[in-house]
Formats: sequence, structure tokens, C-alpha cells
Amino acid sequence: MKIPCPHCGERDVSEFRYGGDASRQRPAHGTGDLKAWHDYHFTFTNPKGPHTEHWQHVLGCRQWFRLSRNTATNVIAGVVE
Amino acid sequence: MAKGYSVFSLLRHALKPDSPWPMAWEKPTPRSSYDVVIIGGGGHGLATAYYLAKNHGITNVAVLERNYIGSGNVGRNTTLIRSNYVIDGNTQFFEHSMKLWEGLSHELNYNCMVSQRGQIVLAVSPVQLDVFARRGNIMRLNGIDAELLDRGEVQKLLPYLDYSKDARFPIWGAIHQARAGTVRHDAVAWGYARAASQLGVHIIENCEVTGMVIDNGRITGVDTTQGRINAGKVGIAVAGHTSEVARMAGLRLPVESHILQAFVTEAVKPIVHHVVSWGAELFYLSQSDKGGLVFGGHIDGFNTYTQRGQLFKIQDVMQCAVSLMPFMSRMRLLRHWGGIQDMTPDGSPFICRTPVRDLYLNGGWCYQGFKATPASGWTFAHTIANDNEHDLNRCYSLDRFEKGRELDDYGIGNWTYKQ
Amino acid sequence: MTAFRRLPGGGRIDRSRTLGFTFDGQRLFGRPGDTLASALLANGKLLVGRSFKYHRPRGFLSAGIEEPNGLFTIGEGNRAEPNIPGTMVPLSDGLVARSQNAWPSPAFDLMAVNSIAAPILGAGFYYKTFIGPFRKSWMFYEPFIRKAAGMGKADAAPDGARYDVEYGFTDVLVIGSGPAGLAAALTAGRAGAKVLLAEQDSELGGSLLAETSEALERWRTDTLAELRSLPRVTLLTRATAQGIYDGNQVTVAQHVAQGQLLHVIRARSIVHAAGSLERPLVFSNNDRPGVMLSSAVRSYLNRHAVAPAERAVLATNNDAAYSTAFALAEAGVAVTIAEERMAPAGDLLAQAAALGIAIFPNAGIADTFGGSQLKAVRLKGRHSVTIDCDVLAVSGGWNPAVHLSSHGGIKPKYDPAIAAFVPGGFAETHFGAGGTIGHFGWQACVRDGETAGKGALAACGIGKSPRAIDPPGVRDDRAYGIAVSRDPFDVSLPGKAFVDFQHDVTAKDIKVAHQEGFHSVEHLKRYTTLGMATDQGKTSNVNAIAMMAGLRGIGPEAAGTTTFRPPFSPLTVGALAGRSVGKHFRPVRRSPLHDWHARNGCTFIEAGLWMRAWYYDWAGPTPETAYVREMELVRKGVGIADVSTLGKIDVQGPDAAEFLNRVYVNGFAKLPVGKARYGVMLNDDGIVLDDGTTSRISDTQFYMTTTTAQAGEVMSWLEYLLQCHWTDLKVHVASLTDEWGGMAVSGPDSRKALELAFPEADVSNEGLPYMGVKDIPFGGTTVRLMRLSFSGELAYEVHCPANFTIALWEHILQAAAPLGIRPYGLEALASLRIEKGHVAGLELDHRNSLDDLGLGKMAAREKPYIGKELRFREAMQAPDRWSLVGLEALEPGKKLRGASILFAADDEIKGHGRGYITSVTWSTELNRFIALGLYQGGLRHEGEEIIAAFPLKNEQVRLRIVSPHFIDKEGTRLHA
Amino acid sequence: MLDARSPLASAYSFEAKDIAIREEGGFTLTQVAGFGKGFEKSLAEAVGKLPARIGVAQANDAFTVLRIAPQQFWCVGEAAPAGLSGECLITPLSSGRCRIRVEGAHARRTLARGSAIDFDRSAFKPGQFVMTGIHHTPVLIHCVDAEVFHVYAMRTFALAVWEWLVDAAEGLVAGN
Repeated sequence: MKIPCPHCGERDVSEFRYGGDASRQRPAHGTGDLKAWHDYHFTFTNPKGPHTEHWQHVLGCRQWFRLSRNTATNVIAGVVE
Repeated sequence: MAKGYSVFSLLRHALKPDSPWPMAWEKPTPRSSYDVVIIGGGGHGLATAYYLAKNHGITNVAVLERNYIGSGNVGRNTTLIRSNYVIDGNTQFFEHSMKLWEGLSHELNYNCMVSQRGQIVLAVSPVQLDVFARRGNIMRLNGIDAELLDRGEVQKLLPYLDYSKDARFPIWGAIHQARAGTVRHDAVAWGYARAASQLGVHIIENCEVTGMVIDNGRITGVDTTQGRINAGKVGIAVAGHTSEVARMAGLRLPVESHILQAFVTEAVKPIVHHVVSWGAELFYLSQSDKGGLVFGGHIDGFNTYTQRGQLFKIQDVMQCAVSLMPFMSRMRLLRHWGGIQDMTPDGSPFICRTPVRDLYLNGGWCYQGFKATPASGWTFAHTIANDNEHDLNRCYSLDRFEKGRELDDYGIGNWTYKQ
Repeated sequence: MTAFRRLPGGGRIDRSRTLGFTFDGQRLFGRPGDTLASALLANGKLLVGRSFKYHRPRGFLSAGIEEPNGLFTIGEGNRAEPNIPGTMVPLSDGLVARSQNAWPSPAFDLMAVNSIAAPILGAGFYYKTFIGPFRKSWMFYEPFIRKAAGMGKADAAPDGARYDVEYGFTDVLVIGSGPAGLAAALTAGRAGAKVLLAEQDSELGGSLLAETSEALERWRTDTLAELRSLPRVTLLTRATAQGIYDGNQVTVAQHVAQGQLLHVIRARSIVHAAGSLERPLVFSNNDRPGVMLSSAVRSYLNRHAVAPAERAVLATNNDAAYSTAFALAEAGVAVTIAEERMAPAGDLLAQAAALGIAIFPNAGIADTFGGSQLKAVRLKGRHSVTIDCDVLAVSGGWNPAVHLSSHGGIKPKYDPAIAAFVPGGFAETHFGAGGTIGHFGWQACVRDGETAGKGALAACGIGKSPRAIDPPGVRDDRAYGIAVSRDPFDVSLPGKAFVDFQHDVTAKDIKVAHQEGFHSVEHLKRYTTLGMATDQGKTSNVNAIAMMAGLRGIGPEAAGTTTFRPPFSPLTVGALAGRSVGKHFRPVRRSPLHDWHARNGCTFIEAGLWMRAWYYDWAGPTPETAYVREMELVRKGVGIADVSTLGKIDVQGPDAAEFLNRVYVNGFAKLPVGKARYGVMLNDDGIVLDDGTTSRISDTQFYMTTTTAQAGEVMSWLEYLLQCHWTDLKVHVASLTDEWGGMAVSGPDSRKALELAFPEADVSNEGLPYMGVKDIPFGGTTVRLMRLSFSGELAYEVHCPANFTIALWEHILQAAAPLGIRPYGLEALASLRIEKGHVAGLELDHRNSLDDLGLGKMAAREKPYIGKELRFREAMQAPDRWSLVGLEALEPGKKLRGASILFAADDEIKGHGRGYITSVTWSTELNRFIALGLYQGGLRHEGEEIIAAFPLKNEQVRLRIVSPHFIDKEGTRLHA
Repeated sequence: MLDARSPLASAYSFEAKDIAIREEGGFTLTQVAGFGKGFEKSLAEAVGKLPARIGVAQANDAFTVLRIAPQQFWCVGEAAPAGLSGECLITPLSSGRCRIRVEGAHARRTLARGSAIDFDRSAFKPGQFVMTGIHHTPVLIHCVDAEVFHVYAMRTFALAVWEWLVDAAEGLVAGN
């Protein structure tokens, strides 16, 4: 699978590291109760279809970015700003 | 106990070639309602239906499978069974599964080829040998067989490993469970299906659940591609698609679906007589009775439902195989495929009630779905029949993360993609 | 009387040279251009093996990759490879080939007795028996089953072949070098595209190689000549396209000089031109040596000049196979055609008559006769005549090679016009041409290839339109004319009718599978093991699907196919692994002091990817003896240890202090410049992620250290927070793990050692107080002195740029020599910190909370920090959690072991206990074994006597719970 | 004075037909990062014109400047850039990276055996650089001439990367 790094261009997926579901809203630092942090950290949308996720180009420019990919086909729509 | 198969039945049919064998399991059209509907015709769903009928006398049961039975992970895994779990709760559950495995061919009157050839998990450092020793000590303290092997003993049992000074990670020793081994995976699905069918359970293939009928917090039936089916109780047992099905009931779960690849080589004369697992990387291999070497490694590491994996991970698993067993470089791969793993943050499953009354969840199986099949069916049947968890699966509750009761057996931390 | 003979003329073989080879020890000869298969046939060797289950005599069915029967072990010693199809081995001088699965020899095989038990050895028999009287009876039967299984032997000697992997990028990848592939490659090449063509055969041309027409040969050689003239076109032979993965990533495995080279190709567009595979017919005893696919007979004839001795019968259901009959007749072989259809096309009848070929219409094959070699066949239909023959060429039609186009998840679909499955569709950068999409005939293939080439150019955005391809000068293509017989196979016939030759799956097995309800093609495959042999069902799958569909009363399109998976043909595990095996399996990470350790009697040990100094031989020959002496040195004098593997991170920016304040549980905002502080960081879930000391270098710069194991994780975690969530914070992080080397100088004399090493620096207690940090210029670089202690003694860490670490280490050793300074290793380092009660890797196992590790008081009460909310989850605050304790051995003679399980004195020794020992050491101070562990309720039970059990070695030992700070609880030594 | 020691001190130079691999040290590498345009102005004054985007190095007279992240630069020269304003966050890396020179007709194919990058002449021209992985370790590969490449490997992995490249070159030379 090719991942489009916003800085280095398309690279093999082996140069990246997956950072999980990016559609979850992280509570701002110092806010959110136990339930909010549990739902953020422990539950997943896990759709069979379009999915927004975090990736890091860990063997390249080491930048994190958000990507939209369809989990049913692995077809990548592109980087999400 | 199911009946009908033996060497005599084989001789009878050999002498009368035109007398047909009976259907292995019936293929009825679905009734409009059942006491219990199980969603998912894999190993866990079929086992649950069997134990509902056998242990609890509930036979008005339907197993709804959207494809052919055994089309999911039960037909895709690397067939390993073991009970070497260290966390309180996991230890007892997987040992119960192991005990059920030991009698299963008899129970189902279906030869599942339960081959207790032993599993050897290799440690590549003194620290890792300590971690395995703790696991072995807990096993012995719970009546489970385990023994520590030093490097010399490992070399006698597994002469084909790389003991040279060139090995990147030297072998320090291993933990050995003699009762662990392999089981012919397809036979488990067909065996449970046949036995459940003989007890009156309806197995409905090509019947996909498309929606759930829930009124004021209680489930009363499911919509399917073969029409609506009402149900007193509904059990979800769909492994990789757990989130998709649970979503129909408005549930958002601690589950993320990942791809785990598996590999098989051409068949050669017997050379590997155990299940061999490695400590340097997650890697496991055994030789099937047909002679093919069946092996696998880590998940690919990102959320996907595609049932096919990435090349970099294929190459990584091959590198593990050749580095641990140099003879593997000449073995020729015939086929590689993928299964969808329902990964959870702590690597342990859910077998429990849900916030929706009469809807029960069985999922989150990560790497160990196959080896858990009998105990999962057994405890899920108990949970459904009694609307209450059994002691063996009380710890596998949905709210364990909110309460801080994770069951992180490998001590990797709460990441789905690193379990 | 041998069934085959070498023709005096013709064939693409070099008659000027002879190649010697051995088969089962017998010396034979062939020609360059032969395969092992054609050479064996030329030497009259028809029976070459025995079938897997019934041990029936078998000869070659095909001439290509789809060969199910002719499998050999090729080569000797560490280059020997089992299960190699003889049809794919180009003959070479000195080749060694041995038959398999027959003892003592294929001709006379004692295991043939299996065929007597055949009636009960039908599909799935082993599910219905061996259930046995006892629960464990399978373990009695299994060894016999396993010995009978498997073809060929795995040799435990290391592999002599070399496997390389090389990444490649191309505009157009063309799979297959038949007319379609060559036309596509030429079209794209002429437009200047970068083209890579992969052909699995040792020669280019595909089906053209089995033709004798000059016009076709001229077209092939002209096209190849032009392709070879184009600089951006690469033609690979003995290179099989094995798998297509997401993102147009394709594996092409090529046989090369020393072994194999795996090309991992990223193609902007792909042309599928892999052609098609001929289907055998299913009839009683269709597996005798001498029964072959018609395309194989033509290939042996035209390409290798090897022909049937005298008489041949062709059984066909299509027009295409007639060309084989005509070629045989022209080579002087007496031919009869058993035509399944009512009446073939008029022109074929005329041509056959002209060549003296008799045709029996509406007549399939009823049975065949002969033992180790075909003698005669009996036809079905009104005639039921018996015809003597050496060879029976069969043609059930052609299956397009849909394997690769299906790897992306698009299932093939059935095309009734050609009675076969074709690709179910193509991704937008993939194009199909010729046999692969069911288009047969030279003109059709070339036109397809050109169209596909243009499609590929468009997909790559290459605008130039290439010169048109002029097709080969042959007559127009003729119709395929296939008509598959609809009547389901009659299983009542006596002989076995084989569907999967290699796994001995018969038509009767498919009928039994249908009876028992295994209707889905996936169930059929798994129940009968159809298509699971080394030929991967290439000649069996479609026939089986059609038979099961017939039994179910549905069409093949409804039955569908099983999933096609890489690799296309058996691929050595080594070829995929490449060079990252053995000592290259994972890179070795070395400290800047590595070379010094290697020269000074150090024994190394792996720690993750690092090689770390474990212990030194000045202190003793084994780790157990050495670490005790090294500990005494540090407790009594001064020692120096390599700590370069610590994770080191440069945290800089205006908001650096605020950032650290959020990440660590304890406060860092007000840490003064020139001071260090021990910090612990949690994950979002409140569980301990890592710990380490961070020093403030300036208002806006901190020097963070992490544990060796978690350095990579912490780095990615800090970058994740800054780049994904806290983009308002102005902070940059950079890894310094490789930039700085580090050494710990520890012991009561450590200050004197620094005074001797750095006379100008003020390292007094006031000049460099506990947890103080100062950079000093020294030897042309900057040296960072940090008064930190992991051992519990007065101690310092000395960091400097990695280039100068060895020089600085040697300088300190030399300057402080009067104090008796010596190096100490990882074992002693770990033991010293246990005596001090510092937690380390063994305790931080991603399951513990702050309170478990006795660090709860460190956490700030008011300021928010990562993990604060989930840290207070109900069960994580329970009083009976397993938390850190010190443990003292009470029975001096007994060994204290790590991983022992802890019980209260009066507990029954079973279950999960109340905790376990995490790390153990001999304490030089207390003169006994001590340990750290986790215990239920922790230090609430201080002073209690408990039991440590190690059932794996049937040992138990009495211990007392004490404070984990075994020595210098008040920390006087630290502040000395 | 303390003498410096390279991680490749124990590695021998590799010379064969069409491929040579040896260390080319003697450089000063300084990473400079910051926020907004302010720090870039100050950096430009010290090292000359800054490259606009990641992937193409800017060769000025005293420094070669590479933009390795949106707001991070590598300055490679004889010495560290002087007189930078407080906005520039400076991280010396001369010890942290080791430079390996890979040269010759086989150079591109040798590198293509280490990482999944298009090293074809038309795709990777002099002046361009890529940040990728060789043998699971991060490297920066800078094309300094048609058949000459600088591989900046992490110091602690330098010998492992070196052995990997030499092994790949030996495969090519042996016709594999």
C-alpha cells in the first residue's frame, strides 16, 4: 500500500507507523472527566468504509498527519488537513 | 454425543458404493422466530448453539451465517491450541478450553485431529526466560502442565533451529507445554455444526443480518437477507465484524479490526514435530498432518477489513522463519491469506451481556479466537441461557476498561495495533 | 517399446551440443533447449512418479507451470530442492534429478498397496474415523498418517542459494511475453514509457514457441529485436509475476546466477497478458502415463522435437486442439480424433481427411488401458471402439490465467461463450489482453496487446501516440468453437476419474462432498483438499467447480471460484525473505564505546536491538561471579559504566517547560536552569509509560533521558502530542540518543575521580550539588557533568558528543587510576539499582500504576498531566493492588529466583498468589540475596514473612517484606 | 585534545568493479528549527538561501542546506552556522550521523536493495535527497552526482547499515 506523506510524497506503508482512529476528539489538556477520557482512549468507530486515521512517517520526515482511507478496500482518499 | 461416523460406517459405504452418505448438517429454511438467534456461523457461534442445546436443553436455536459456515477466522487461522495464560481470569478460561479440546472428537463424533504435540516458546534473553518462567509457574500453580527447558534440551527437541554464533538473537531456553498442539480447524466448524444440527439447531447459510429490532432497550429480533426473524435472545459472535454488527444496536466498542496474515508451504515429509513459537518476534509455526508448514507472525498494524495483507509484513514473517529455522529458506510457499482480527486494547475478549437487554456479545478475540472456541461456546451458552456470566467469563466484561480491570496478558499496554 | 522418441529434425534445440544429466542415478543425455521433462521423454522415460494417496503410476500431464505429476528433487547437498516440476527446469549439464514419493522406484513402488484400500480412502475419510476408543487415540494414529503425507523431503542443511530483494519502479509492467504481451510492451516502449516485461519461461514468446509457422517466428523475432533496441524497456526471463498487492506493488521472482532475485515492482500501470492454461477432460482412468494435454503434446513436438512413437488419439471439445492433430500427422504419427461435439467445422473435417486422420464425432473417452504406460483407449458413444495408442492428447478447453487480476479482491466471473472464468474486472490502471481475458487467436491477441498498451500509456499520462503494430502475416483467427458436454459425470463407471491429479481427488469424491452438503466451492476445496497441492489447482479447480455446479443444478457462474491468493506458483520462503536473515535479521545497534569494550575483555548481551556491555573479565569469568566484584568496586571505591544506550531527547522552544509540565506527573515548569529532576510519564490510560531524568539547560531547552527500551516510543509519543493535538505549543523535539555518549562514574571516590579528570572544573558539593548539571569545555569539546545516581552511591553521569566518548572514557580511567577505577557492566548496574530500590524495565511492564511502583506521591495534586483522569479508575486505586516491595531471603542456603510467585505464610500454594519477584540480586552490603517484587497491598505488609514459590523447579523459600530502599534510606551518600 | 573516533573505524572500505563504498566524514552537521518566518530569516543570513521544499538540497558556498521537516533544516558544512538569533533552536548532530559514500555504476541498484525509493536516473537527480529507511533504520540519502550518493546513517546503526550496503553490492557483483 502506498501512503501519501504530505512532505515526502508517496512511500511504501513500511516507512510509516499507524496512530489509530483520528476521528475521536481528544479532550483539551486538563479537561474531560473519567468517562470522556475512557470513551476517547478505549472505544473506536472501527468502520468498514471511509476512516480518518493518524500516521507518522517514522522512517522519513517523522511528521504525523491525518489520512482518509477506506478500510474495506485500502483505497486511500488522501491527507485530511 | 453426536453419532454416525466410525471405521465401520466407512466400510459399509465402501461395500455399497451407491448408498449415499447423510448430509453432514441440515440446511433448513429459517422459521419466523426462535428462542435464541446466534449471529455468525463460525467456530464460536456454532459451539455456542451446540452447548445451548446440549448443556441447557435450548434447541429452538438458529445460527445465521451470511456466507458458508466456517468462512471466517475458524477457516483461516494457524490451528494452534494452548493454555499458557498468566493473568487471573485468562488462565482458568483457556485451560477450560484445553480440557474441552481433549475430549472434542469424542463429544462431536467427528475427528478434529486434536494433536497434542506440545508447544515450545523460545526465549532469546535471560530476562525473557524470567518472563516465561513466571508464566510457567502460574500454569503449574493452576494444575496446567509446563516445564522450563535450557538451551541443550531445546536443541535435542528442535535440532533444525539456528544455534550458530551468526544467529542475531541466541536461544537461551524455552517454556514447554506438552498438552498444547494443533487442531484441524475446518473439522471444528463442521463437527460442531453436525452435532448441533443433530440436536435440532437450525443452521442457516447465506443469511446476512442487516438490522436489529430493539424497542425500549430490549432486542426482539433481527432483519436478514432472508426476512425478519424474531428472537427471545440474540448472541453476536462475528469476530472481525463485531463493531459493524454491534453498531446496529447502537453500541460503540473497545474493538478495532486488524489483518493477521497466515502462510502455508508445500507438503514435505515430517520434520517439525511440535508447535514452535519465538521470543525475538511474534512468530509461530507447526507442520500440518498433510505435511505443509503452517505459520504466521504479528498483525500488519493498521485498521482494515480487507482479508489481505501487506507485502512488507509477509517479508518480515519470512525473515523470522528463515532466521529461526534456516531450512525454511528452501521451503516453497503455496499460499498466503489473511483473517480479520477483532483486536482489543488489552488483548482479551468480551463474553458478556450488553446494555441492550437480551443482546449478548462474544468478540474481541485478537490472536486467540481459535484456541478459545470450545470454552467461548460453553461460557457464551451459559451467559445467554442464564442472562448472567459464568465464573469463567465474568472478567470478560465490556466495562472492564472503565473500571481499570484490564487483562493485559502479554504486558504490551493498551494499544490495539501493538497487541 | 518407448512411448516417445526424438525426431531427427526440427524443434528449438541445439543439436550441436549434448547435455549429460542423471535421473535416479541413471546417466542420460539431452540438448540445450530441452527441459528436464522433454529430455526424459526423449529418453523414453514416461513413468516418472507415483501419485500422492493411491500411488498410481504417473507421467507428465503438461509442458508448463501447471504440471501436477512430474515432480522431482533437483540438485544435491545444500542446493537440493524438492517438489520441482520437471517441465519448468531448463536442462543443464550435470543436472541431478530424483523421483519422489515412490519406494524403491517409480516403476516398482511397494506403496502402491494403498490403491487396494482405495474404496475407503475417499475424500474426508479421516474425519469419520480414527476417533478411536480412547480420548487420545488420534495421537496413536497420527504418526502413520504424517509419514504417508508430504512429497519430497526437507533437508535440514543450510541453503546454498543466495536470495536478493530489489525495489523497482516502472511506468508499465507487462506480465507474459506471448503475442499480447509483446504487442503491449512494444506499443508502450515506442511511446518512450519505462516498460518492464516479466516472462516465467527461459525464452520469450509464450505460445509462439510451440508454433512452426515462419510468419509467426518472424513477427516474434522482429518484435523482440525492436524491444531490445529501446533503452527504457527491460525484458526479464525465468521471472514469474507472483503476486499483486495494494498500490500496484508486484512481486516478480527471477532465477539468477546464485539463486533468486525478488523484484518488488511499483508499477504505474499493469498489463495482464499471462495467457491461459488448458483444461484436461475427466474420464475413467484419465491419469495413466501417456495421457497429456493437447498443448503439451504440441509443445514437446514443435519446441523440443519429441513426438509419440507411432499412434496418438486426440480427445477434444473445441476446434483449437485440432492444430495438435495436424502437427502430429505431419510428423508421421497416426492420429485419430475423438470429437465430443456432434460435428466439427467443415474446414477442419477437410484438413483432417487430407492428412488421413479419422474422426469419431459425438464420442468422448470411456476408459483407458495399460499399466505403467498407456496402451489403448475405448471411446464412448455408439462406436465404443477401442484404439491402440501411445499418447492420448486431451483438450477440455482453455482457462484464462485470472490469478493475478484477482489478487486485488475482484473475483473472476464465468463467460459461457468460452465456458471458463475470466477476470471479474480491472482496477483503472490495469489492462487485460489475449488469453488472460479469454481472447484466443494471433490477430486478436496482438490487437488486444496494442489496445492494452495504449490504455497503460494513458493511465501513466504519457500523451505520445506510438506507431501502430503490424500484426503477424498469418490467416485470420478461426473460431474457438468450444461446447462443454452438459451431462454430469457418471460415477458408477469402474475406474477412478481424476479431477486433481496431484492430490488424487476423483469425480466420486466430488459426488460424496455434494451428498454430505459441502456445496460451497470453499467447502468442496477444504473437504477434498482439491487444489491444495503444489500445482495449486491450475488443472483441477474449474473442472471441479463445473461438476459441483452440475450436481447442485446451478451454473458455474453461480458456484463462483475459491479466492485466488499469491503466490501464482510455489515460491521459496528465502526469495521473499531476501538478505534480512541470520545475523542481518535485525540491525545491531552499538554504543560509541563498543570498540573499547570489545578490546577490554567485555562480554556483550542483547538488549532490544542494542549490544550492551554485560560484564568484564577483570571481575570474573561468568556473569554471576563478575557482577558481585563489580558491585563491591562501586560500593567501596569508584566504577565507570557505559550508559550511552539511554534515550536522549533535545526539547527546545518557548513552551518547552509547559510541554514537560503536561507530559510528566510531577512539576517541571519551575525547574531551575542547571538542575535535573526525576520524572515519570503516564499514557492516556493512567498507566506508567516511562521514567527518566530531565535537566534544564536554559530557559527554553531541556535535556530529557528515557529508558533504553522505550526511547523510540517516547519520541513518537512526544511528536504525536505536539503535531496532532497541541499545535499551539511552540516546542521542537529532536533525538540525541546517537549524538551523545554517556558514562556513569559511581562510588564514594567518584568526586575524587572527577577532580583528577577535570582539574579546572568545580565539582565540589557546592559547585555541583545533588541533581546539579553543568557543561564544561574540555579537550576541544563540551562535557556535561550531571550529579545523578542510579546506584544509590555518590555518583555522576558524564555525557559528551559521541565522537569523543572513547577518548574521554580512557582519559577518566587513566586520570583516576590511582583510585582503582575499573569498568562495570549491565548486570552490576541492574543489581546496584535493586539495592537502591529504583524501578527499571522489569518493573515497568505496561500494567502498573504510579501507586503500584510507590511513586504516587510524585504526582502533582493540582496541575493537570497526561493520564491524570484515567489514573483514578476504580480498580487502579484499590488497596489490594500488587505494589512494589523489597524482599530479603531468610534461608541463606537457598537460591532466590526471579519470576517466583509470592504467597502469604499461611496461604495454600496454588492459584495466582499475591504477587511475584521482578528482579533479584546478591547484596554485597547486606551479604544475602535480596529482590524487588510486586505484592498485594505492598508495604502495608512490611515486616511480614512470606513464601516465594518456583514450582517449575519445585522450590520454595521464606522471605521477609522490607522497604525496597535496602541501603542508605536517608540518601546521605547521594548528598555527601 | 580528545581525539574523535568514527563508528566505522573498524569497517574496511569496499572496492569492486562499478561500486565503491567508504566513509566520507569530516563534516559538521547542525539541525536548526524554529517557528514562523522569523527564525528562517536569521538562518538565511548565516547559511545563505534556504531550500523552499523538502527533497531538494540548496548548495551555498559554505553550507549545503536541506529542509528535513516543515520547520527544520540540516546545515552541512565545515563548521556550525554562527550568529543565529534566539529564535533559532540549534541541535548539533555531527556525532549523531555518519556519512557513507556510495559510488559507481552499481550504486543506484545497491541502494534500491535497501529501500523502496525510485533511484532511476530520471527520478533521483543530483541535488535531490530522500529520507527513508535502510535495514529498518532511518537514513538520509543525498544524490551529490550522477553516480555518487551520500548516505547519512544514524551513528549507532552505522556499522549495520554499512554491512548491509556492502552485502547488497557483493550480490550485484556476483551476478545475483
